[in-house]
Amino acid sequence: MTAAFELILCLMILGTACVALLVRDFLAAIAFFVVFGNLMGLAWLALGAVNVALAEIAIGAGVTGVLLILTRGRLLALGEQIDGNPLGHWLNLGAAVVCSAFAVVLGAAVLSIAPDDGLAPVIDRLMPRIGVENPVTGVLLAFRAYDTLLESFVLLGALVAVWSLAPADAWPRAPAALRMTDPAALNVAESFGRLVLPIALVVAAYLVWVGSDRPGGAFQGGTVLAGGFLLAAMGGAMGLPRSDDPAFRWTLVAGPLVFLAIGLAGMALGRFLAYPEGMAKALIVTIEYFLAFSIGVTLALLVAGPPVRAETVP
Amino acid sequence: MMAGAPLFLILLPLIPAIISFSLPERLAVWRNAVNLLFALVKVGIVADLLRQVRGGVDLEWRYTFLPGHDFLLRVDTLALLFVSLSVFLWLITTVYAIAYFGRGPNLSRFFGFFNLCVLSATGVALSGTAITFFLFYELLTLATWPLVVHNGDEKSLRAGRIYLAYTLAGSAAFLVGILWLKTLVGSVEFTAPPDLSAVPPLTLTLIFVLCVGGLGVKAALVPLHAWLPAAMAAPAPVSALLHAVAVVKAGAFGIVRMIYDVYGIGTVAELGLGTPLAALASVTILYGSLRAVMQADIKKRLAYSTVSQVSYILLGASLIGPFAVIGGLVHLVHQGIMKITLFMCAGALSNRLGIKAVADLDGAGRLMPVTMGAFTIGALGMIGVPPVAGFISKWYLGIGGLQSGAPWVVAVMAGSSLLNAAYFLPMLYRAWLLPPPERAGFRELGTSRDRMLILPAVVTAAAALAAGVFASSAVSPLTWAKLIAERGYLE
Amino acid sequence: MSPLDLLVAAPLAFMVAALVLGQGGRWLILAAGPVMLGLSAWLLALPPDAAHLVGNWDLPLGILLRADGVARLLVPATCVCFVAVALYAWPEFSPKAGRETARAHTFWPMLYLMWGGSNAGYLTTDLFNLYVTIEMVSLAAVALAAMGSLAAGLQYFMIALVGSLAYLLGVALLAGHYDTVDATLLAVRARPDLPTVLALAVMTAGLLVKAALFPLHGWLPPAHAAAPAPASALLSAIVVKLGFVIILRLWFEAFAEVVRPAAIHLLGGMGALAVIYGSIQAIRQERLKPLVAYSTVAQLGYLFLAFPLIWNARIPGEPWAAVLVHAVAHMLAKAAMFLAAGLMLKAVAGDRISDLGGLARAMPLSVTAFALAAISLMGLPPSGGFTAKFLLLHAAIEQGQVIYAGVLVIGGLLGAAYLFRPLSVAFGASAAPVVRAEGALRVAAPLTLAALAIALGFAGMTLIELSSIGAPPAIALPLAEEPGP
Amino acid sequence: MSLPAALGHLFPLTGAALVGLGLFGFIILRHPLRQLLAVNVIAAGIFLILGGLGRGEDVTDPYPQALVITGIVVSVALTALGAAMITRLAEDRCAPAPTPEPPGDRDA
Repeated sequence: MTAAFELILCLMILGTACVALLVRDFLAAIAFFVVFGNLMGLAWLALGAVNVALAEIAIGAGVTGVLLILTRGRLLALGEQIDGNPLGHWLNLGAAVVCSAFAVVLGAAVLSIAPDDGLAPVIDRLMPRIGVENPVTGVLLAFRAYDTLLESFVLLGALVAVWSLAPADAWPRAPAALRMTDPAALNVAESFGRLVLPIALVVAAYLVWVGSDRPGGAFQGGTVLAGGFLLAAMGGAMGLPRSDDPAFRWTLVAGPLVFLAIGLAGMALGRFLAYPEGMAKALIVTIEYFLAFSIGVTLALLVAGPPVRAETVP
Repeated sequence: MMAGAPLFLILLPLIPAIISFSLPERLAVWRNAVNLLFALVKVGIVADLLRQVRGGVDLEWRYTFLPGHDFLLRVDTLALLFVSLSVFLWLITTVYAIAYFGRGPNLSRFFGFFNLCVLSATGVALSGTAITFFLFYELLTLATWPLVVHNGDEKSLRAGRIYLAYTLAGSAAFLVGILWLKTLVGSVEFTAPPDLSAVPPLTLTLIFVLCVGGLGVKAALVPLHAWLPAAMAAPAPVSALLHAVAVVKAGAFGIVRMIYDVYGIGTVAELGLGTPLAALASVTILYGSLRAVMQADIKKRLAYSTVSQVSYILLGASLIGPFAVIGGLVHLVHQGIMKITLFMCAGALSNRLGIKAVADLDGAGRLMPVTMGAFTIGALGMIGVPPVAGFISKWYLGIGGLQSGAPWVVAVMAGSSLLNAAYFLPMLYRAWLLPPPERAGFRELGTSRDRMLILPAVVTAAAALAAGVFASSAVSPLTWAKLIAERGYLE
Repeated sequence: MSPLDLLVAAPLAFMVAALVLGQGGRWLILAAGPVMLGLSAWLLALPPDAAHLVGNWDLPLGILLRADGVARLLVPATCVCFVAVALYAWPEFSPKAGRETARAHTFWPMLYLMWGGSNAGYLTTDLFNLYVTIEMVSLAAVALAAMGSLAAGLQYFMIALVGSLAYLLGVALLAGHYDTVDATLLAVRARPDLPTVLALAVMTAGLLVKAALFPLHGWLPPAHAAAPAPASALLSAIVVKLGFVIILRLWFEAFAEVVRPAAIHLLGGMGALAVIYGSIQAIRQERLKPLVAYSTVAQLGYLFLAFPLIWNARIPGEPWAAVLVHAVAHMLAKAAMFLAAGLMLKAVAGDRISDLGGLARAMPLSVTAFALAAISLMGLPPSGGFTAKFLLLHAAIEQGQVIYAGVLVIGGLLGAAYLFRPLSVAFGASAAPVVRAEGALRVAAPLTLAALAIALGFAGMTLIELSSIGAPPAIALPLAEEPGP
Repeated sequence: MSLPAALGHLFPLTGAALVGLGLFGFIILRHPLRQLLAVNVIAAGIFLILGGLGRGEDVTDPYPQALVITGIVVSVALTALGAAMITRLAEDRCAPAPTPEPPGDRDA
């Protein structure tokens, strides 16, 4: 990859971000935001961070994009205006000056830090002890597994928080159906959804499996799974679960729970979240599978939103 | 007795307080019994302590509550003067309050806080360091506030607000003063006065102003006195308490401690702080009396009288001479006994006859001769008529003024006595010499509750008389004040 | 085995259990209470240097957990608050008429998430790990705030989001600069250069928003006033403290060598303004819960006002202890006050202060809890609040910091002005009929919390000793009179 | 892969610009959903700084990469919560619930 390519990529990232923020029509804004996310993915590829690229494209662009589109649809149906406000107000000018100044200072700070591979040598030395090859997975699930454990609870907590918004009389119904209303579109989506879900399952499983040695992992796999679920739900191939369905609740908590249990088991053998010699890889893969599945379901449900009163809400 | 005795003495009222708070109103008999019992027990303990301390026993209890800040309780002669006044008058007031309220609302709460006041007042008396004193001084504010607002009407609530505004601001100033002093000279203990020689005089003066100003709020020094007349909205037993013992005395007591046990007579004289304070006290004495003359309401009149009388103590303390000190200290007790008599009588008058204003007093002596008899003794004492206790105080103060080279004090005494006469004598005249309005079938001592209501005033009036007549006996307040002066201040 | 992990793992396990159990989730507090109190006691009993690496992975890569004085004071206090609030919340967040409701179900997992998150935050030294814990706490806090007013909740959410990102930006700069985000390592490595100073500035700004320091407090009163009483209690008592603790760690441990006096006085000045502004706003409120909420704005000011006092102190240990004691006392007292206010408002017809007439007679225990909490908040003796303000005032006078000393004194008086107002009305007589709404268990919660806030006033020496455990070197050793490089 | 020295900072600098841009958007935009989008831009900028500064001569430091992945997941979780709140608020605003939710703690 050449320097010129990187330069153009960065300019495009900035350009799409600009448009996504400032364009009047919100649908266009979302479209540019998705493009922006994909360009960010390219940037991560250029940085040699394939793991992040996968996560950025799947989550940053994909899931967030779907979420924004869905929310826009719901808001429009409720008669809410989401268009941007006109530029040119003198306050905006002031904001522009302040933000540019901040960006300049930040840029100066960034410039004074020399990019280097930092802890990469340290991590390289440690990798043999856990038996996996992908250093990012190593960091996520071994060296800083504690972060990841807490983060899986953040995700779970976010879903609970979304549920807490349910109207008093809507609990414990399912979230608003994602089925498309246009019959023709529904037809396409239905067959597409039926096709996509199994593929998504396979891809997710594969991503998690390779994740231990090559780029991939629980988050990327989980996101693919979530995408599959969402498409299937849009096509009407599957309904959304009621929030008091016990099996569904177990699905949600399985990942964090297994992670926590393995962490506590490590404590019995010595230290919280310590993996016994030789079992590290097996445990990491186990955690990743459960985590990927729970993340997939959680992300899909997060996008779907809180339970609603009646089935007819857009 | 063990070293924990001071702590025990202070914490003792917690028991009746907790019992009072938790007993429902319908168990009033039990509550009253518990309160009386503990008040009696306390009198007994203090009597024993008096005997021991007279024999030269020193009791102290120390606990480091923060680094460099000791919580110190000490029983010394000055402390015991205040403590014995408190416990004696508390017993009296308890009896009176039981009779006064009968079966009114919120009495469990009242007696609960009442006991917390005893706790704080005893703590104020026994404090051995400035910071310990502050702790109890502040607690006293908190414990008296619910008593001030006891009636719950708009007037009481307003009085409560004014009371808090004044006293909390005052204690904040005091706290700043003692902390400032502490950072300069280390721990401020009353028994071991700090070495102030290294501190610049201006700083010392400022700290003195902060502390005395802060304490002066509770002692109702002009111009910090306005809360006291406002607090008249409280029921009579509370007024009796605020005015005779707990609050105003805590302030005066604190100032005495500042002058004699923190700064020391020498430093106060060196800094030239005695004379301004004496002048301020004199202004307060005259101003309070003048305002009292103008009041039509009995309790208001008594309140301004308190403003005036408390400053006698400060005058005595700030003059710095043996007779003046003795006069000031003994007035701490005398004023308490006399003023509580007056308030209890005023309460009885309003409770039994609905008399609130001076103009309504006509013929009250014929209707309630016993009450008015006690009132008369108290009033004569305040004016300084021998042989009532007030005369002794004024006598010593006057001579003290001459001794300390401040002959104007005699003029202040005389002026104040004239004014005292000007506001008390018309009341006595109306009560005894004018005919009463028709009040058919009224009997002063009709029920046992009536007798309970009037008995306390009779006892304190008798005590005021006795303190004057037997001033030279071994157990009189005067003898004790002389002992304090000998042991502490006149070496 | 170590309580350092279990204090985080246990609430998360309870969160999962509460989520799965649904209707029965509220029963879990009966198990969680004893377990967490036991773990807190264990934490207190640990040897002074107790610390360990999660999973045995060494710094700079791994994550260090540590039982320092801050954790030893705040974790148990947090635990007591959570237990009391949970017991109080029990009837409110129960199934209605046999049916599970969204609130009754989600409240309990959110409570445990917040519990685990705040414990994790107090125990870790890793700045990125702190970011995750901040998000755990914020997430739960937003959900709880939204239970009262969705609009206030959304406003809070947006502010909290930007605050988190500002913090994350700082972490990103530090990670790139020093290849570690561990506070103990940064304490050794940090240099006063542009990226470090900028990182500290944006992190502090982000955390100040979360800690609601004036003038970044705007989101707090509406959110805290509108939420249900148990939620308000948690928001005011727990949530804002985490931001403060992290700032404390950054300024006195990780970047003690970077911080300059001007900056520390800026923070102290903002704290002083917060005390005055919050108090005046509280005085102006006509309704009870906004009054209590503005009181939080004022009380948080003291925490930051203390910064210059710690910085300049001859014996920094004392103001350091003071600020921690204040945090703990405010935690207990403010939770007690919100819970008591909840009971009082439930009993009367309205939400205005003037509606409270005669409550001292109708609900003596609730009013007592409110009054005891008020004593600590005003800083009157004997109480934890007094101990804290006393030590701070002492430090301010010792250092000749007249302005800070003045604010401490005036703040206390203003506190009395706004807190005695509802009390005064409650002690007044009222013709309005009063519903008796004191359940023994429910009123026990605020009463216990308030009593503990008072009891702290008797444990000054113990608290100071606790707070000095593992204190940053800048605190443990007296600094020079003139701070500087 | 060897880069001209000035270009070594390219991605982190882009990140810094994105942070400024996102912040500007957050300030000027009125609708919370658009603000949410701006927040996502800021987050992306921060991640780019974090990751870009870990770019070494031949490998990119996996440590910031892992932090970024954690950050991305936290960010999407929060975005979803924000979107849900915005939707619910709009619902309440345009069609008040048939049984209005009792305020605060008086629903027992």
